[in-house]
Amino acid sequence: MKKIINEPAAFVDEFVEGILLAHPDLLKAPTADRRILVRADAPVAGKVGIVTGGGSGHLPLFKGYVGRGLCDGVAIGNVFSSPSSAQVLEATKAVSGGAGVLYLYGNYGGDVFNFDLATDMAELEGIRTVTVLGRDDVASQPKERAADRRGVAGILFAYKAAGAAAERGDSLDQVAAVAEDIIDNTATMGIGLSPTILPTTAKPSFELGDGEMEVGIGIHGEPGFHRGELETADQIAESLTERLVADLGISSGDRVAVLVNGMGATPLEELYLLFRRVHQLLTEKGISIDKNYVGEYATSLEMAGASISLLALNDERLALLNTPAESPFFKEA
Amino acid sequence: MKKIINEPAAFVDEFVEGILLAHPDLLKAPTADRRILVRADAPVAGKVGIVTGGGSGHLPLFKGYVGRGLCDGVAIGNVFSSPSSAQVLEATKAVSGGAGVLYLYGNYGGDVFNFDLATDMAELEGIRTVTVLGRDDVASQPKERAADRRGVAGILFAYKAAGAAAERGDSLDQVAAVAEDIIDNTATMGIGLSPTILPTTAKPSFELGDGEMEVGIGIHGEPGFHRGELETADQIAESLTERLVADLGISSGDRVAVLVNGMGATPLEELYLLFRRVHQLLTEKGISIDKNYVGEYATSLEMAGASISLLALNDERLALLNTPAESPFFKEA
Amino acid sequence: MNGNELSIAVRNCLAEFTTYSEELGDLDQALGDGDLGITVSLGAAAATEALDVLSDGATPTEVVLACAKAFANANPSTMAALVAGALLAGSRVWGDSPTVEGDQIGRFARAAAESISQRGKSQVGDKTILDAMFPAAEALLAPAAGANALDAAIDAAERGVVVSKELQSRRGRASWLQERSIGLQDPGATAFLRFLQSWKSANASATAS
Amino acid sequence: MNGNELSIAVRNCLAEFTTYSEELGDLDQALGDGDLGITVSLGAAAATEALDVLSDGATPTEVVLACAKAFANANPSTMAALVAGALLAGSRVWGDSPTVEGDQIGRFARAAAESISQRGKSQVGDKTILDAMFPAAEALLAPAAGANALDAAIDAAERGVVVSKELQSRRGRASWLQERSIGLQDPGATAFLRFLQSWKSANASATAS
Ligand SMILES: Nc1ncnc2c1ncn2[C@@H]1O[C@H](COP(=O)(O)OP(=O)(O)O)[C@@H](O)[C@H]1O
Ligand SMILES: Nc1ncnc2c1ncn2[C@@H]1O[C@H](COP(=O)(O)OP(=O)(O)O)[C@@H](O)[C@H]1O
Ligand SMILES: [Mg+2]
Ligand SMILES: [Mg+2]
Ligand SMILES: [Mg+2]
Ligand SMILES: [Mg+2]
Repeated sequence: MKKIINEPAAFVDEFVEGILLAHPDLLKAPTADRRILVRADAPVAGKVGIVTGGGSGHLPLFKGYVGRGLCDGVAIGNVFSSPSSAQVLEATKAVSGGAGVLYLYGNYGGDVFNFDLATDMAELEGIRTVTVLGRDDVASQPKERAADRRGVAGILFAYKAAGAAAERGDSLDQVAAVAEDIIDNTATMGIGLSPTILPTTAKPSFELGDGEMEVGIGIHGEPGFHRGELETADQIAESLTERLVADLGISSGDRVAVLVNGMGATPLEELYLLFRRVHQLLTEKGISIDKNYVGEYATSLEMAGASISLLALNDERLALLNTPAESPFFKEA
Repeated sequence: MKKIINEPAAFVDEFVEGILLAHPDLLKAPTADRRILVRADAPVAGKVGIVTGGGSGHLPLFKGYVGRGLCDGVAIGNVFSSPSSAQVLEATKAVSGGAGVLYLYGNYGGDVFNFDLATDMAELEGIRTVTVLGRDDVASQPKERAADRRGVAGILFAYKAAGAAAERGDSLDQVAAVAEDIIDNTATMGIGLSPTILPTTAKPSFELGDGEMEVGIGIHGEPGFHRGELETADQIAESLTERLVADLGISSGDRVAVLVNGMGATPLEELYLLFRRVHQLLTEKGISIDKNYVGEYATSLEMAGASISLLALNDERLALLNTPAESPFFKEA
Repeated sequence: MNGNELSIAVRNCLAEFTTYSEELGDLDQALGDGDLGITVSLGAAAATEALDVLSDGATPTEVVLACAKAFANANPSTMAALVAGALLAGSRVWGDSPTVEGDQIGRFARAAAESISQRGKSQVGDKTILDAMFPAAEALLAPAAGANALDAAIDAAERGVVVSKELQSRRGRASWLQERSIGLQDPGATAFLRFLQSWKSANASATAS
Repeated sequence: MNGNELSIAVRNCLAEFTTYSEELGDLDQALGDGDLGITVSLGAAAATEALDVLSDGATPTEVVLACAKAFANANPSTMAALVAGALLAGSRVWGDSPTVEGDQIGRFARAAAESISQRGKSQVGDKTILDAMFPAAEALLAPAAGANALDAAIDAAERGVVVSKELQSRRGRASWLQERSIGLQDPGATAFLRFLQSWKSANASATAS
């Protein structure tokens, strides 16, 4: 696989520099190493701050969700690898407006241990933090171990809702409760068609035969629970949707938000093919789609594949999703 | 290459159905074959209509630029192939609000001949049309034959500006003049790293060795003027930028809008690497970037590669770019 | 030939013509975007279908118009649009005439070529279908003494294809290749040659004049 | 061992340890995300650099803290964070002591393992680094009669690696593989074993007690 890059080791620093050059009105980097991005107006006095973070290579995740009505800051790791606790702490300080800080990120060991360390350090600085973990990938653990699931594209819903709650002035515990509520009601599953190549190692993240797909794949190319023949768009949409509907326990009369997410190399046209079938299936089941997102929201460099996320909606959740938000990568009017 | 599709022959109809299911509030399909999409509020009485169109496989081009402050309608061809004149005519009728219709699309023989036929047919229906062709790809013809260049990603600028002009109530000739002015001042060049595979033929659009890139490639995989070793992101940005700056004849004190466009499979991170270097180079030259777009705006299914477009700015052009616009795929607040 | 005879001859010819789809697609792959094979196969199928349901009493012009419409919409492309326009222009020469013979064929061909030249802003030497079409039309109108008109047209088209190979493309997708187009064979001109050859082999007796 | 001797021993050990990066990366590729090789090579390099500039008079605890900080930030990951925390916890056992000997090593190791267990909510049998670490710490504290403590620890760690191969992962990335993790060797536990082995071969004389 070929890449448009310079020195592999400089990859992250350079693209972050590019993001800053492109969006100086919306983002700023408070530390000299530029491994933290925060809203241009951070810290917002009296507002709960939201810090996210994780490995690079997933744009627009995570850096893309820093903005008004979304997260306030992000700590940026190397490709597919956690930011350090020192970086998380810096991000925490840079967004702290006096109302406490929510840590909202995906459930990955490296991130968890580093954010946990930052929690202790922030406390020493007098900043209270609460952690909520994205853990929407139903393929990663059975329902009984839902707390151990990894976090994937569905965290978008939590960013949007928690960001809206923070913006309207909710307290730290309230914002955390919103995020927790969203995550408890979100389920995602993905398929992969081709691997990703890390710039530094130049090795494929996994190997897959011609005509094969990996069902339940993670956004770092983690294996899923099944490897089999590539199915049609309709078949893929069907099996993922059935699984998500069962996991959420939703049925006729319920409402959902749908996210059809591309992993990087999959054309937008193909994502709309998936959405089409998801829409048909949910409609047949009497479940209405009150909000949808189709596009690239959480990628894995140049991996081909897609994921489908469902969020069970109620009035409150839908209202939070529909609140205005703006980052260089995400706009809700 | 693997695809998430159903019947290849149904590809276009199915993803258009997906788009309609996802965005019923913003788009509608006035004909039974759903090969035309128009703004949900079309026709807008008294406003100049703008119709675009072309082959499929380029999302968000062309369908993505139908909306408020953009185009009013699009005629949808099969993958990489023109819509028919009958479809263009239907789109024309559906968006005609009594002030005439601008045809704004890329300079490709198939499209030109079919839109030209539609012009004759529209005249019979009493609808006046004016045609402006996107022809921004500097690699396709030398400057002396600029009128014969093909149209690529840079048409985004013309959509945005002409859409804004139409929205503020300009006459057909004025809107056409705006589009023409933008296109005269836009230059694009692209590179390709991997081919695209047509769903119907399942053949690659071109072949490229390991470690090679095609410089000057078109958005259907048309060959460029040079095939060589894959360069670094910085080198690519340099050679494309130099060529574009020379073509536009801009220099210190001038202002531009920059579009760094991904062709489909190239990660957003890599596009920001390119933007970074473009920004450095233009800054060195004393040329300021007053507007930028970085992302996928005109793709070629799953082709890996990128293009860079420059638009020489003046106050009027910049104001038009900054006017609000909204489609399911493009928002300017 | 009356309309019904023409319709049968066209369908015979198209059945043969589609066997060249792959060759034409490959030529267009090298010089353009590779879709000419699809244009030809879908276009021929659509035209055949349209003729299948056309009434037996249709005039030659009606036969041609049915083909033009079907071909234009099957896979709209440069070739589809130019050929459809060319058929329209050619059929104007025939008007309502119930049968067509002799130099009506050559006049049709010349009008068709002129339509392409006008719509495509192209002429002989630009390395397009016209490099085969104009010489063939001339041969149909004034075949060398004793020669069969169709054979003369095929020879002329073939010479056009060969000569234009060494030219630089000046129209359409192929023109973007600039100097790199030299040495590659024009798919449109080749398509026209294959069409004539298909006509001959599929309708040997009917068209011998 | 005083701080300076410890610092030299650590650097000797790390130089050897990094030669296992590829093996560890490959094991992590099969069971996780393949980055353990990077964590080890960048982490060892960073720790070595940090020790190179540390003053000769540093205490053993200061040596360990310098390593912890460097390792944590070089390539932050599960292993980096857990190991850094473990080193911190272990060093608390040593306090300001200018030298460390005998069972201070074993007590360090046990405190380190307990820190990982607590932060990682994990225990022996979860198929993690702890499956090698806890038995090794016990062996260091109470080596079988007549056995060299380090050799005993290596043996214990090796048994832990082998036994845990047949277990299902219950923590970290590998746990997502569920049943598919059975039969694959844990990269973290292997890393710990390779660390002990590197210590032995790089510092044979210094550590024989
Ligand atoms: N302007 C023109 N005038 C005449 N013939 C043309 C012109 N442009 C292209 N052609 C012919 O069309 C052929 C390509 O047809 P087609 O594959 O349908 O084009 P495209 O794929 O670009 O729409 C060329 O080989 C050439 O013979
Ligand atoms: N919760 C945990 N407790 C103890 N050890 C763990 C835990 N999670 C993972 N590990 C260890 O970490 C190793 C993987 O480390 P690393 O590659 O850094 O993880 P990651 O890439 O997921 O951040 C595993 O082989 C295992 O030994
Ligand atoms: Mg990792
Ligand atoms: Mg074409
Ligand atoms: Mg073609
Ligand atoms: Mg790992």
